[in-house]
Amino acid sequence: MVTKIRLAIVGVSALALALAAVAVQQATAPAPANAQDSAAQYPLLGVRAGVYNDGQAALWDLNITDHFRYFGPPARLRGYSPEQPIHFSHVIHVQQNKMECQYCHWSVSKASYAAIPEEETCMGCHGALVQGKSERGKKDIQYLKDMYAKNQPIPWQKVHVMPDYLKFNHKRHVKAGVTCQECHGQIPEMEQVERVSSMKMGWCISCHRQRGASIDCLVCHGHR
Amino acid sequence: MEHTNDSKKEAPVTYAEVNDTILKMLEPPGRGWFLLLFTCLFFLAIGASSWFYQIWSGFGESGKSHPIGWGTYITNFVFWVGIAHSGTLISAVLYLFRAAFRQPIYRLAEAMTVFAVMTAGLFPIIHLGRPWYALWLMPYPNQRALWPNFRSPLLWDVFAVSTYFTISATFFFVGLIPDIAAARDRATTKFRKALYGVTSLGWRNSHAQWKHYTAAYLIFAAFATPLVVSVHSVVSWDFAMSIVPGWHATIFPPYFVAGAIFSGVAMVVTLIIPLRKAFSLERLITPFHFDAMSKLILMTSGVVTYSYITEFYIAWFSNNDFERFQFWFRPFGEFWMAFWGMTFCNCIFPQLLWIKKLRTNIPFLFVLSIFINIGMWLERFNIIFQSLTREFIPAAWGGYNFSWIEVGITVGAFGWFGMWMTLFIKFFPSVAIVEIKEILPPPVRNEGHGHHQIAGNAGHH
Amino acid sequence: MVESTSRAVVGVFTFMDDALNAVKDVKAANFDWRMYSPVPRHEIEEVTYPQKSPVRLVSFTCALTGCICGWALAILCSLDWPLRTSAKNIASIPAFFVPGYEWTILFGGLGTLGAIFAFCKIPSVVRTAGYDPRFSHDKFGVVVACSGTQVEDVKRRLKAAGADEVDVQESL
Amino acid sequence: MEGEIVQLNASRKAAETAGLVRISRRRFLQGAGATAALGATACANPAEQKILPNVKGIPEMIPGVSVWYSSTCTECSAGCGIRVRTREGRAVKIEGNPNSPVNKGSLCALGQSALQSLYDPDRIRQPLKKVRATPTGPVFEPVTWDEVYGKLNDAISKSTNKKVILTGELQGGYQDLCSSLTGQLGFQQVVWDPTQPVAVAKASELVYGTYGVPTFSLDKAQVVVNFGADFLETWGSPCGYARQWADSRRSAKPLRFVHIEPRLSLTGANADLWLKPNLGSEVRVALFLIGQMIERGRTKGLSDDAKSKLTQITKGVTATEVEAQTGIPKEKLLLVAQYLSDAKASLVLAGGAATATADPMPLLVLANILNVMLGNVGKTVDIAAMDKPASSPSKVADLINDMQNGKVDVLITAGTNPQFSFPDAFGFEYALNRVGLKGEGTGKQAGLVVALASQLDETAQLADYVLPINTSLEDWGYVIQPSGDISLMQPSMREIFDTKSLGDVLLTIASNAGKQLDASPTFDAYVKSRFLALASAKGGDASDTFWRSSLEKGGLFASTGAVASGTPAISPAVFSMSYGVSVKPAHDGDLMLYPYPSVKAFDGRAANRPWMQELADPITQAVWGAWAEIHPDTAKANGIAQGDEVIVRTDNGEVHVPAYITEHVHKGIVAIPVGQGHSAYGRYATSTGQGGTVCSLFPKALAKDADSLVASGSPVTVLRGSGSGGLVTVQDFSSQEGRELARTTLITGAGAAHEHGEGGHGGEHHEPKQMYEQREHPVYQWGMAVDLAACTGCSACVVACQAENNIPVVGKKIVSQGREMAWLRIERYFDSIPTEDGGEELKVSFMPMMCQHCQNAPCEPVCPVYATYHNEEGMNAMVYNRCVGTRYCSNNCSYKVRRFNWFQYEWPELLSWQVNPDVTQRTVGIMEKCTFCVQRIAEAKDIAKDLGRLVEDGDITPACVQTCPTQALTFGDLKDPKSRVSKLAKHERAYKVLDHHLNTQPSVSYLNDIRYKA
Repeated sequence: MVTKIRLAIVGVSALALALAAVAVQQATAPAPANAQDSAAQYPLLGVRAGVYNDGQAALWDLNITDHFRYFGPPARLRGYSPEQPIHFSHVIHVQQNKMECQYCHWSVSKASYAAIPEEETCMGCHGALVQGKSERGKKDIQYLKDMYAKNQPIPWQKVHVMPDYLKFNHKRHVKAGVTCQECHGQIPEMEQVERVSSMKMGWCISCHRQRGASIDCLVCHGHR
Repeated sequence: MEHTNDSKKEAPVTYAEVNDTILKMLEPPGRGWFLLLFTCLFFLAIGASSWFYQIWSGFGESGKSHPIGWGTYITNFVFWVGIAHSGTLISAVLYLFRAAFRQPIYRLAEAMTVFAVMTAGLFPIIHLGRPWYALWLMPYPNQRALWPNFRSPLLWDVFAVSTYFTISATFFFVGLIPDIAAARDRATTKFRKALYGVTSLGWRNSHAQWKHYTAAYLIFAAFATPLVVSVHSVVSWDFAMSIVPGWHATIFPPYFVAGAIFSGVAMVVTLIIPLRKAFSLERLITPFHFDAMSKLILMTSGVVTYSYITEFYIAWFSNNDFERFQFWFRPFGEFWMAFWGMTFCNCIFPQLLWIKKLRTNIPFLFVLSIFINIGMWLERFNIIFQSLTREFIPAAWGGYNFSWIEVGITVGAFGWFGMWMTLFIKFFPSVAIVEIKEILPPPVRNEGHGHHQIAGNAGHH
Repeated sequence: MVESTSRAVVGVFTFMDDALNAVKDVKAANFDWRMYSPVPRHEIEEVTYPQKSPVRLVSFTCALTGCICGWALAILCSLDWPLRTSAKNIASIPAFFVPGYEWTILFGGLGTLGAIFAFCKIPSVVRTAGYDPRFSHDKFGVVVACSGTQVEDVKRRLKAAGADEVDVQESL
Repeated sequence: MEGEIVQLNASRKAAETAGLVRISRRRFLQGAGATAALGATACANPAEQKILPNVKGIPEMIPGVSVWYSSTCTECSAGCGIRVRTREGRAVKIEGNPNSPVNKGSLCALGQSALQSLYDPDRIRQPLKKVRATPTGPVFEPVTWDEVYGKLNDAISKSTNKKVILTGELQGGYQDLCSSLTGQLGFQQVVWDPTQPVAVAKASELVYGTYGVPTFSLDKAQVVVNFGADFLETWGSPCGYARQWADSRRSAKPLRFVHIEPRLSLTGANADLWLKPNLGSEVRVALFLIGQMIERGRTKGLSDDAKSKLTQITKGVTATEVEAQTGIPKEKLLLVAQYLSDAKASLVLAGGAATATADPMPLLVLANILNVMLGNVGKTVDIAAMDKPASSPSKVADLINDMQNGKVDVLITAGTNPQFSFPDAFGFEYALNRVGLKGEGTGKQAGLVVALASQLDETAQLADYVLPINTSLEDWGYVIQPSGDISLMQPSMREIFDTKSLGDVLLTIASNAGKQLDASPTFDAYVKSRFLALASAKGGDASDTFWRSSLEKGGLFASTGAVASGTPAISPAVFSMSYGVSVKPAHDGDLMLYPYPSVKAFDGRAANRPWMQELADPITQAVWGAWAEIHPDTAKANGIAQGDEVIVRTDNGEVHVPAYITEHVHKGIVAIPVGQGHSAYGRYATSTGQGGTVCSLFPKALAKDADSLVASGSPVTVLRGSGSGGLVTVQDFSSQEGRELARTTLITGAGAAHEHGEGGHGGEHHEPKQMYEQREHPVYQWGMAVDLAACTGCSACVVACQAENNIPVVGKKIVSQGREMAWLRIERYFDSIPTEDGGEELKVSFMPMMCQHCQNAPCEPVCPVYATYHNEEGMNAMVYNRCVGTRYCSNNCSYKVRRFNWFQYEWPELLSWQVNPDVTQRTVGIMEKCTFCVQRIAEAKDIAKDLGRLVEDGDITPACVQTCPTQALTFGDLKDPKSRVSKLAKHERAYKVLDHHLNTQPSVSYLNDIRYKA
């Protein structure tokens, strides 16, 4: 009995001392000159070992409020793929017809927003030339033409819905060489666009840390 | 020890008598008890609905404003934490000091501690602008990779109050185990048998159990004693660590601890007088105990008064305009009533305890204890509210919009606390059976030998 | 400790010194015994458990662990995402005193609780042989485990020590 | 609580997920798609959002990038150039146009609030026809434009009597069109604009020889003596004059400023010496000064004849006598005379409420004569560049007379609100209801009243038909400045509703009647052709490129800013005027009315703009509604306490307002700001709780010799009303308590000898020993400097901040609880400063107070969740979504600049369109504060990064800095020793508030105010 207790005491003490050693080492290590440098120091204890790469909460993540909030509205979740007013197929446009992303989403490199193209852009091809092969395609193109004639915008469903307090700048990411696929997934293979990344904070941060981008809060939470 | 002998005339003399007297309190409740319970529940309902309304409508339903960010809720928080202090003080500190008067009152004081911390702990959450994010104050791993700020006194509060609650609840429960076992062994109804059977954890009073138990109990007392001092010091740092004139003071930790003991003992008196009456505990809780508590009140009142005077002295001596203005403002400014109310209740009124007769005058003590409770509430209100109304920039001076929601939540807190107290006194022994038995001479055949042993052994070891 | 075929002899005492005498007696006779008392008393401990309780060691270890964990938590969390507040250091040693201090007590306290549970073997759902409700009231009890052949001997010893009554129970 | 933006009791979680309650900023709106988009917000899933792309590409429009349109502000007659920032087709902010020589990029509070006129939730959305009148107001129903045009055409063609168009002061294009209308259709134009200084213009005619308000150059004067002209707030060209004033005050030789007015106005608060004469006795001061100037030989500008006549008039005007008449000590009078005679260049101004009396001309004339004799004409007074107000109360009075007598068949009102701003005593409403009456007694109404208005104001409510016209931000136009510059107006967004340009309406009315006002078919074409025609005379060409570049610049700005010389021609009538005290109370102790326009409501046009209602009046610090400034003696005599409701009554009417008791009004007057107490005009204007308009107190009279109303000087009685008047002020304590927050440098003589005032510490740079290693800033360290010598307290920055940062307006009740949300406030302190002769003078300090971004910020370490922390650019960062709302930071903020969201505040529809998409809208329960406009910093850094360089000095201007009329605020990088802000931080007047007490190390430096020792 007593030996067991002694063993336990020795074990716990050893663990505590190890922790203490890490703490002392960390405390005495020079503080990073700026936040960017801290990426190298990370992770210390693998505290995020249980967080999946895409930042979706691990089971042991006790963030109850997040669970409530993010497992509530599906529009905030990975896998959200709303039905669009037009069955726009990126497979046909991008994969088969080899269109560049920025042909339609031209503002990604110019502005914080990655705009949905104007109907005028669609009409460039679909106005006179391409009228669709399938029944559904024909119907959709007719719908586009009708809306264009009525001077009305097409009510696209937003796939990547972000909260208001997050100000994401597409331009800076595109100019920094982040490809569209890194966040949006293999869009060219999608018949209907789906949110493939959780796009939660941990997901953003892990990439920022990896690339040595700023992790100053205001970079994302101050402004666009 | 002489006192013990004096009071022996009235006090129960055998183990069986002690057991019977105390367990009698657990007999099926009467109408009065139900009335009390429902009153508490009613108050609690008022508080709960007030809080829900506040969340639903917006935090503006409380009376805070710019620049008074803290008000009644933090006052209540500090008040209840203060109340919570005397329990552990009486059970742990007085235990270590072998104070003779602690045994009959400590269980109640401990219960009061645990329930008061449970009450106090609600207020930091109630006072949050977004209480649904209260969890963010906890250092738990999360996908955001964010931790709380360990430099913030509010985070220290999280540590201090949660530790205090855990340890005092544990201490309280450990103390209860043998008593529950005693109750279990006398229980008659099925429900009580089951309740005590489970909560006594199968305690059997065996010699090995007693050995480890008494050793652990002493260690608990040793842990709880620095904890008592630390918790209210940490609470006082919520204020002392800031730069607000009237808050930024090094005297705050001892001042707050003394105030906490002061208010806590007063609250014990407030609770124990009706209890003593209702359950006819006059034989257990005697004038001797009241006399001792009165002396404690008198002493802490002195410390608190001294602290008040020191605050004023330092404000003058520091030659700091802002401090001086603040301490001129408190007694002579717009809210002078709160200051003078506090001074009367905490400094002047308790001085009557110098009169020996009043120290054992139960009605007087009851009234005095109520006044002290009010006075200590006002003290916290003065510190928090008055300091915030007059800070550095005169253009940003302001006032308070006292609201009914705050009153409701404050009342609700008393309901919450009262509910637990009421339930407790009917379901668990609110006077420590084993410890009372301990101070009795054990039944021995060989009197001389036994008595000699008792004289040196009021406590363990 | 006691064979399954064994009996438990329970002596109920009114007087503490009688019970202690009985303990001394059965102890000397190398019986497996246990004493119940309504209160813990110094005199009982001297006879029944003169060694020191190991609870203190557990408490100390846990407290030390808590102290280190508290400091480590504060320091490591602060360094994990270093955010400046005011001009204070990222690892602000004076400020981290509080988590260190509180966790010392918290871990120490919980460790002590654990120690009580472990050493006192609670929570326990097993019926304890020889336990009598009176032992939490005002009586002292001495339970002696013995084989069937020894029952009479034990009964005699307990009675001799001054037991009010002596029961024999089937097994422990 | 109608009329207030109150908390929305919706689920806050839903609110936070943005999209349910809010109009999403991320939706790409097209003007045409706007209404459709609004309909689409009601999704079942709170997190679902829609994206509405443009139908057609707009070349200049990139989603997420601001497009700026230059235009001209039409809020007052100054004609400041503006730039309107639009995002995705919505106007979101108005700023001053740096190209405009009038305001040089700055803009006052009123000008910025024009955005809330565009997004007025109570705007008229389609043409309306009055169907019946009810006791609670008339009932209108929508009709078509054609129906109203038809009715109007009918009425015009059938009209046998007068046809009148009653307009406000119309700017360039509209006025020219209106003139054509009157010429071709036989309309008579009557102009009514209560803000026009018509008496000043008249006095110019008498002394300078031309009708009009001259242009003044304060920066060229050494001494300015001002009789009540509030040139720093509402009078003349406030932005321009404030800039001139501040430029001089900051220079090596600051101008000395003496203000003479019975009430402490904002302008008076900025004076070195404020003298408080009896109302109506100012003329005696002016006369005394003329006598003194003659005595001291300062008569160079006068002819001998004029000089001798003036000598005659001033004979016997002694200091003692004037002291008795005016109540101003004779030492002070002599001091002012001394200042004037010593100055090489000076300026004497008169105007404002002090000259709105029954006999304003003598004072105005004498002020002009002082300018003439001191040789200021051609130096500080430009009589070649005149602003010629067309407003004419006498013509309005005639019109009322004509209408009453049934002589008017058709009345069109446009851009004016006489029912509110013309004295009730004249009976405008009664008269208007008799338009078209064919003789007495028939009761048959054949006439037609059409109101062209954007808001359903009091006048529009009287009309038979209301035609909604565009606000200035949706409209074309041009404004011709007195200097000859032409400022252009262009729409910054498409019409939100079925509204039309006033110009187009006039063109259509004419074409329906078979006339052609202009060759251009539409108003935009008209503006273009007119502008090119006018520009060609000034060296412009007629090319499209020139037109486009002018539009981009905001107009054609060619003036040099030099003061043209002019020869005054003093009319002989001047010498036969009576220069006695113009108005006098009948008995000693009687009270006189003193109405004045405030920076908050102006003449009443800003009353339905929540920003302006919630803006704290710089002097009284009151919000929402008006008040009556009463001297403590008056209050005592009538048993009135601060905030009590008082009834101010004249023979003509009464108003119910809260009392504001202050020593800073003359004992004999009751000062009330005009512009509040609307009975119509919108939810905010009508909910201030004031009973009655100030104009209802005016007598039915016109001023002697001048075509102006009698506003000031009417005898009034003040009674205590019942209960509380609902006075809400945001600052209840006016003394600094000797805490040296706003500091002053006292100077003597001509600015040579500097002497530190009460501040004392100005220029002292103490470097206290730091306990902690100070933070290093790798690239930038943002900081700000506030020059108190330049700050006039005009509060333009407050509104700019409110507009830029989506700061909610919370309403009167919530402000009364001390929960206003403004991140930037103007603290106002009343202190005293010593005078040369050992006495004391009032010193009013204005101190813009925003987050100081302290390096040792007390707020940061106390936050348990890092919602506020210090970032690498030296900023005190606030992360809204991390905040749990402990409010500890606010408690610990020594400057009290943090604001808590006590409720969920939402803008009602349409006002919600003004939100800045770059700034997070805060939800309930979180703290917010000044961010140094972090979104602008980010934008500048973003642009700089694209250009491959670092941010340079001047790239970033936070909203407050950008709009400040006096450039009192400077922002920049403190790490760059060459930046303006670094230099100012090391200025000898620089200090940091409370730093020497608390070592908070703010990033904001203040520069001592400068005052001449009187």
